[in-house]
Amino acid sequence: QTGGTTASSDTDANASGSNASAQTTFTYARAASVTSLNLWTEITANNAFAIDKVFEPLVSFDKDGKIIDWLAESHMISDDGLTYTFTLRDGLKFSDGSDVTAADAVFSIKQHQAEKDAALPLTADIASVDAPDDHTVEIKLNSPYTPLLAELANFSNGIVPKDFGGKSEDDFFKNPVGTGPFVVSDWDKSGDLTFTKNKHYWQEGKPGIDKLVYKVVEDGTQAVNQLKTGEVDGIESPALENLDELENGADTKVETAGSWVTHTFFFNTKDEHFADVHVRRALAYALSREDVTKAVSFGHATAAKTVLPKAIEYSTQDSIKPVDNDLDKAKAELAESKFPQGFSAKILLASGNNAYSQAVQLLQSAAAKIGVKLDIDSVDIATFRSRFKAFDYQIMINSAQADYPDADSIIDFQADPDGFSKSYWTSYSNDEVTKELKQAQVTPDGSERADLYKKIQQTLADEVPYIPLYSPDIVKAVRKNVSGLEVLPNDSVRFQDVKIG
Amino acid sequence: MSHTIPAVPAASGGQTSGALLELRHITVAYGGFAAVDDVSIALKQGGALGVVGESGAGKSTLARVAAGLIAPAAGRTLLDGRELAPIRRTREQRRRIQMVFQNPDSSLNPSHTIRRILAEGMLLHGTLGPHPPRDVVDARCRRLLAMVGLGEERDILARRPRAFSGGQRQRIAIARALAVEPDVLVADEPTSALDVTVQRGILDLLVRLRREQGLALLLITHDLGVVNAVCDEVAVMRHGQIVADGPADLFFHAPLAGYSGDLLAAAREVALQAALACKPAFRYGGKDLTREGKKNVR
Amino acid sequence: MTMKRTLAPTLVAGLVLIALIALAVIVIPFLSPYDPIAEDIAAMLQPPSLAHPFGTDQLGRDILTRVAAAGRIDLALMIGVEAAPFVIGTAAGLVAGFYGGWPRRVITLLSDALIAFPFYLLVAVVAFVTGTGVKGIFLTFLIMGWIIFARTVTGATASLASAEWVESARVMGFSDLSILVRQMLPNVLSQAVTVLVSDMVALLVAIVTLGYLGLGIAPPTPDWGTMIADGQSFLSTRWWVSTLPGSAVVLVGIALALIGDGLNDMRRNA
Amino acid sequence: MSGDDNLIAVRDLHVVATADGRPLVDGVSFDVARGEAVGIVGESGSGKSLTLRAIMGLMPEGVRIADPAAVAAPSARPRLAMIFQDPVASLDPLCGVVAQVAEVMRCHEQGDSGHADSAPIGRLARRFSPSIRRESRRRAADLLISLGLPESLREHDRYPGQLSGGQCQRVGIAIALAVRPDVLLCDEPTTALDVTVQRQILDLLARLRGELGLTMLFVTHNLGVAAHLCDRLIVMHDGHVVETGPTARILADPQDDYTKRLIDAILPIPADPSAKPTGAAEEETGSTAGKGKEPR
Amino acid sequence: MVLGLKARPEQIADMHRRLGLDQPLWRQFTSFILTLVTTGDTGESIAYHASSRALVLDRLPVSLWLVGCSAVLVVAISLPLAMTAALHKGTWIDQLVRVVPTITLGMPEFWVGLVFVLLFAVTLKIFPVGGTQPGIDGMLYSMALPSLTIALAQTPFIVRSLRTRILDVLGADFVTTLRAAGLPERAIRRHVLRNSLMPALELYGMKISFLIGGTLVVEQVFGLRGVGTLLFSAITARDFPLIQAIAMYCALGVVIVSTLVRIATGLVDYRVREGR
Ligand SMILES: Nc1ncnc2c1ncn2[C@@H]1O[C@H](COP(=O)(O)OP(=O)(O)OP(=O)(O)O)[C@@H](O)[C@H]1O
Ligand SMILES: Nc1ncnc2c1ncn2[C@@H]1O[C@H](COP(=O)(O)OP(=O)(O)OP(=O)(O)O)[C@@H](O)[C@H]1O
Ligand SMILES: [Mg+2]
Ligand SMILES: [Mg+2]
Repeated sequence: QTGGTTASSDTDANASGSNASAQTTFTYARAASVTSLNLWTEITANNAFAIDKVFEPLVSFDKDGKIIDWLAESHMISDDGLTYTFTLRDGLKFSDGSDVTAADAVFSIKQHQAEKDAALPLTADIASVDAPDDHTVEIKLNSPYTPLLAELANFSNGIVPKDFGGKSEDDFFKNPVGTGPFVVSDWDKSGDLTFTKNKHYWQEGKPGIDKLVYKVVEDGTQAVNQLKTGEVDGIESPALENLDELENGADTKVETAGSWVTHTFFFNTKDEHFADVHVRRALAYALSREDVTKAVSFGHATAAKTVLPKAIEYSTQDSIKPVDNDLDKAKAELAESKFPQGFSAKILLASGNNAYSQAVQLLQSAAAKIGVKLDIDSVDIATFRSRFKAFDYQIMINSAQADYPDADSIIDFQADPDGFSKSYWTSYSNDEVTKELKQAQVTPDGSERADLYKKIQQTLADEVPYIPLYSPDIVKAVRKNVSGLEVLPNDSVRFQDVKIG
Repeated sequence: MSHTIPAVPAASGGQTSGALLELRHITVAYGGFAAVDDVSIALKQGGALGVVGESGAGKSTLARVAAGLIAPAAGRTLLDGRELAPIRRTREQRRRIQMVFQNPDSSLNPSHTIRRILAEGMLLHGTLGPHPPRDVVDARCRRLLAMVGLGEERDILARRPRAFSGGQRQRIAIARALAVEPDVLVADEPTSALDVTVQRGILDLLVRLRREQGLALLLITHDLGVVNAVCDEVAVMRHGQIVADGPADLFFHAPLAGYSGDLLAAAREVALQAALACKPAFRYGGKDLTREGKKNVR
Repeated sequence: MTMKRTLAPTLVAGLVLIALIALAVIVIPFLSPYDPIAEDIAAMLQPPSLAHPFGTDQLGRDILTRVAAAGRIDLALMIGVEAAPFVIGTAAGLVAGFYGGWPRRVITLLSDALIAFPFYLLVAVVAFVTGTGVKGIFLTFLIMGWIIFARTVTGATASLASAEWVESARVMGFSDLSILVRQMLPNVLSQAVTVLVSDMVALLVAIVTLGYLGLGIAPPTPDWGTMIADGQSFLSTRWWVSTLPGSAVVLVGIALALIGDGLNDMRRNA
Repeated sequence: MSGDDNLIAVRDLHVVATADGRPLVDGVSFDVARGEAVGIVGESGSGKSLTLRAIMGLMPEGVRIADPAAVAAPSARPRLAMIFQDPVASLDPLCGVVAQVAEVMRCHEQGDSGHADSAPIGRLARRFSPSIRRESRRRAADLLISLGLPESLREHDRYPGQLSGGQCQRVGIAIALAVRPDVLLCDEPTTALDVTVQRQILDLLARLRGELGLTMLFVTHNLGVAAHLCDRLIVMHDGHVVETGPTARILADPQDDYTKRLIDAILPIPADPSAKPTGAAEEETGSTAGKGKEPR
Repeated sequence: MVLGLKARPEQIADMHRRLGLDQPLWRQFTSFILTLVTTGDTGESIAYHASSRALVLDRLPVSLWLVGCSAVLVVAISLPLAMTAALHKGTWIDQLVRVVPTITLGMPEFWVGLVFVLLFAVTLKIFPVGGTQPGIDGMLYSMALPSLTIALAQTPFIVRSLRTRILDVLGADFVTTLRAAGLPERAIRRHVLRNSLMPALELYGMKISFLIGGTLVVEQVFGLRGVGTLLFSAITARDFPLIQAIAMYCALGVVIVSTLVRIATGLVDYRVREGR
């Protein structure tokens, strides 16, 4: 019943236990190759989710987005919110066998701060990073910054050996040494990446597989077919439309987790049409988010009512009253706007994304119902990026994703007009919101912070600088005989508990 | 250097006066090799010059020069004593010199109807006046076809060349050339693909036009029987040069040496026996053999 | 009248088929109770049934109506996009084949140089510059499409250029232009049209493939390519979404190929 | 002539057009005896070529023989070979002429050596053995040179496009001879050639006939050629044989109306005044006639 | 992916300056050509931070295998089909050979590829779904479906033109001569084929560009790591230096292949050899 591929035959051998030297390999189909393992300068998913197999941070997060201690055995935050103290676990070793000390962690954080090409820089106002002893790392801030812990959970704050173990930075990242469960063994920058298990991994007896192969399979359908025949053991990003087939397949199943992603229509509020809040509200009322969700998600997404996905703390998804699906109100809003007779505009769309193309068509026909003519401007993904970053668009569809499990991750990025993303390139600006979000950054977790985020979310929902559409489940498809795969809400997975057979 | 046929004062090709069409010292070279090498010929009004010679001698090339299709490397072409441009001729000059090509399969545009093939030249040159009505054109086409012995069928004008046999096509090509009332007809082996009975009809027509309309004829052939039937002068070509020329009577009756002799002998050998076997008169030769031959052509 | 050349049976079959397709494409959107672009999420991805003979797509739109509506666009595009290359290529081929010499060398060189770049690469690069959609397709076909006509017509013209009927036309006093257009063209046209017909299929397939590569016609304009591409991920579970629009392309392909065959037969037998 | 000695016997041959059943050859019968040379003459389209092809068993598309038994050989099937009208078109343009002749030679030697070669291995060995190839090429070149082609063919082969029409026709004859035929069928083999070459080919055929004792069936529309070569003539018109008999008799004393018209249409070439006034003498001087007169 | 959005504008500008991407397109192109001519280098890929030449050369084997296998398959399918159709002209066999390729004519390669994968790989499990396997036999095994997909897209054109040509040649006088000379059918077919091949080869030379273009789509569908998929990702990443490099190598490939085709026609026809 198996396809006779490497992975399955290995598995068979392992299962029967007849051959002690049998290797278990997990082959993971991914859409793009790993081009760099530099944890500080890299940011795209194809690189990030390889980096986090090699390097690990002090704290991390679990399946539900909750912060957990990782290399740190425990952490402590001072009451004034200015001092963070981490205690390292005992017996931590790098994959080359050397011990992990607090000096390594200090070096890593300082190096990250010094990196001028940092992709996910630490935004907290850090006063000092010290190692009082071999097991303790101490970070002091000049002003409180609540999201710091969540930021530290990011893969970009993984721990590298002090002074790169004597190598140059370039050489080090070509052949990196970290505390992660896997070690890079064979790496084709435009193709597959093979990891072997880290024999010195701190979690006893893990990982359960000997080899992990990141196999580049660009075409989604191809990946699905390879999974069906067992040529790969898992798919990183199966298309939502294939999920029911994979869920019900004889040899396949899917693993899910709540997500930090919201697919969203963004309005360029610099555009004369979308500067008008009534226009934006009119379109939001015209559209049914339920319909969009239903059309593209095949039951694997929830319609988004607010900008914060449900898996992030302080999301008001369940209580908020969104501007949604009411044609009469839509017409009324448009009548109140500067363009009561309607107008025409363009939606910028990156080609090659089926779900987006469906969603855009739904917005198009919704708009048509209130006399707004929308044309679709479909461009390749690279053009898409450069266009919206230059504010050269009117409406676009894109996804908003939290990088770390804190509401600030999204709100700061999407609503701060002075941030470098200028409210996610919408140029949306509301002084009230700006003030509140700054304040939320320094307010410790608790109901006060919750209130701030509630207010922000309601304002954003009413003024509609963007229409959050749906938050898809984070889904990984695997062979039926795979167990122990931990799916993370940032779209990554943990392989250390994986077993085949 | 041309050997003139003996016993006749040299009719030197260069200076024939009063000629209708004259080619002087024509040389045509294909990449260094002279297909026609310093050849001069002249045609009087109503005259008929037969050019004979082996394959590749340059006969067709000479004809193409006369018709203004290829520019010679050297030499001049004169019509009525006035010089003609080698290729860029005026429409009227074109009209006066027409040509019939050797190959009946390829000499008519396969996608045009016979009406169009015959009429387009007349319309171009205004032979029938400006904007002639269709029935006038049709009537003229039918007359032309009748001239070459075709045209009983009602739909003949609407047919395309494929619907005609080789002999019929050859005759249509001749009709097309004659349609614009040329002064000179250059005919390149017009009967070589035909069987004898059809050939007879065409030669008949040419002789009549010569006589009645003063058409000058440059007839290229390798069939000496045809030359005998139609031409009053003969030029023998070999290796791009004229090796012998003169009146046809003398060509056939004077004993010839060299290549011309070989040619005549070979032709006689394959053709004469049939005649010998059936026409005793030929064998013993009345004095008027050529006349006799032409009488057959009617 | 014998002048009427009888039509080859394959040609008749092809013409009938294309006429039926054209009829369907024109009539169905009028008769259909569905709007090709109005979504009905409640009815998404229904298999073929009486109400929806071709089923519905991801947005609940009736696929039959959409196939017909897309046919209008695609067939019009096919003809529109192919027209200019056909005219340009045929003209270039006529000149190259008739005169030979440097015109032929220039045209051969140009087409050799262009053909060295794979078609889809060129499309991609053009899409890069002009953006995706009809404009890019049109431009690419303008750049590449004429070559096949130029080559075919060059060959055909060259083989006829020395035919004696061409010389006859010269002797008759016709100008070169007149010989090219009135004498030569009718004889090479059928070959060019034969190529045109099969090239149209190729074009249609190319448009479809561009849809797959995401470089095709922008929605909501229904287009076979985008429909097939959108449905390809359902191929094993909801076959109708991609297969039925695909069969429209195949049908047009068959019709055009039959026409091409018929023209060929007629050319050889006439 | 006894019936057994007839190499070819055509009995009431009917050839019809497949499309409309129109009769093209309509009841033709004749015999050709061993060693005889028979000419078929007649108007264009009278069915001469079709008759020949029917004997050869090579019907073109669009026609068929109504009764295949009509052309069955009376005794053991003789070996047939054919020479065609268009010398250049009847050779493979992409294959060297020596190679073409050699291929035909090899093919017929295989057939000849009978049982020994019927094993597939033997056949294969024969086909690919270089020595056999070399040997057959040498003999093909010999044959071609003996027919008057240039000596240089021994060293390097030439393609048909590189030879003149007359030379190509000789290659065609060589191919026919390589079959080692009992009967040589010729379909207007000289009409495409100019007179001097035509005469050479006819001389060659006459010589071969004398040397090899070939039986010949010769289609032509040129009565002169027929008279030159053939003992007997068959005159065809509109699918029928209208007259048959010894050449001299038919030419001198045609019975049928069509034959008369045919002979009447011949364009005469005035006789050489210096020639001896006898046909026989003319024939004897033959091809050297021209040279004899050279001194003048 | 949203990760990537946070890249600072200064960084991007910096990288663009480093790679010369702030220059106008034509300037980039001329400097590309200049470096190419002077150093033989095709520049560095933006997306992969690696030498574009190394990237292309790395992917080349798979594409060459694919093009090679498809080219062989095209011939292996077209020749017998065309011959059979021509020899049985007008019969149902002929009709079949003429109609079936007509059907595939209208099928886009990606669709045929998908169906093949579903049929032969997923359902019947005869061939691998995609990717390549090591060794020559592994390669052949992995190339079976992709090259068949490409071949099927190309054969209709070749079969049709070849059949027409074979019919013409079968009617040629020389075939009658060879028949009259008693040559066996097999030998005659050899002569016919050789004479029919020329136009087919020329068409083939013209189609080779499409064939190489076709690998782009097919590599994508079968997950083959060839130049086609590289190009695809280069396009989506706007990796202009890499696109230029690929275009150049493709053009080189087409030139080489058409030169080979020309040499092949020369082998078949001495007239081509002698420059006509
Ligand atoms: N276009 C051409 N290019 C090169 N050589 C040519 C061309 N046309 C003719 N020739 C050569 O010029 C010579 C004369 O050719 P031409 O056609 O005039 O001969 P011809 O006397 O008409 O022969 P035939 O009786 O066979 O028609 C021949 O050797 C021929 O090969
Ligand atoms: N393949 C064919 N299909 C249909 N009719 C044919 C075919 N071949 C020959 N014919 C017809 O058969 C008749 C006899 O043809 P055939 O070729 O035997 O004539 P022929 O006596 O050899 O004439 P020619 O002297 O012109 O060669 C002609 O009317 C011709 O049209
Ligand atoms: Mg000539
Ligand atoms: Mg015949």
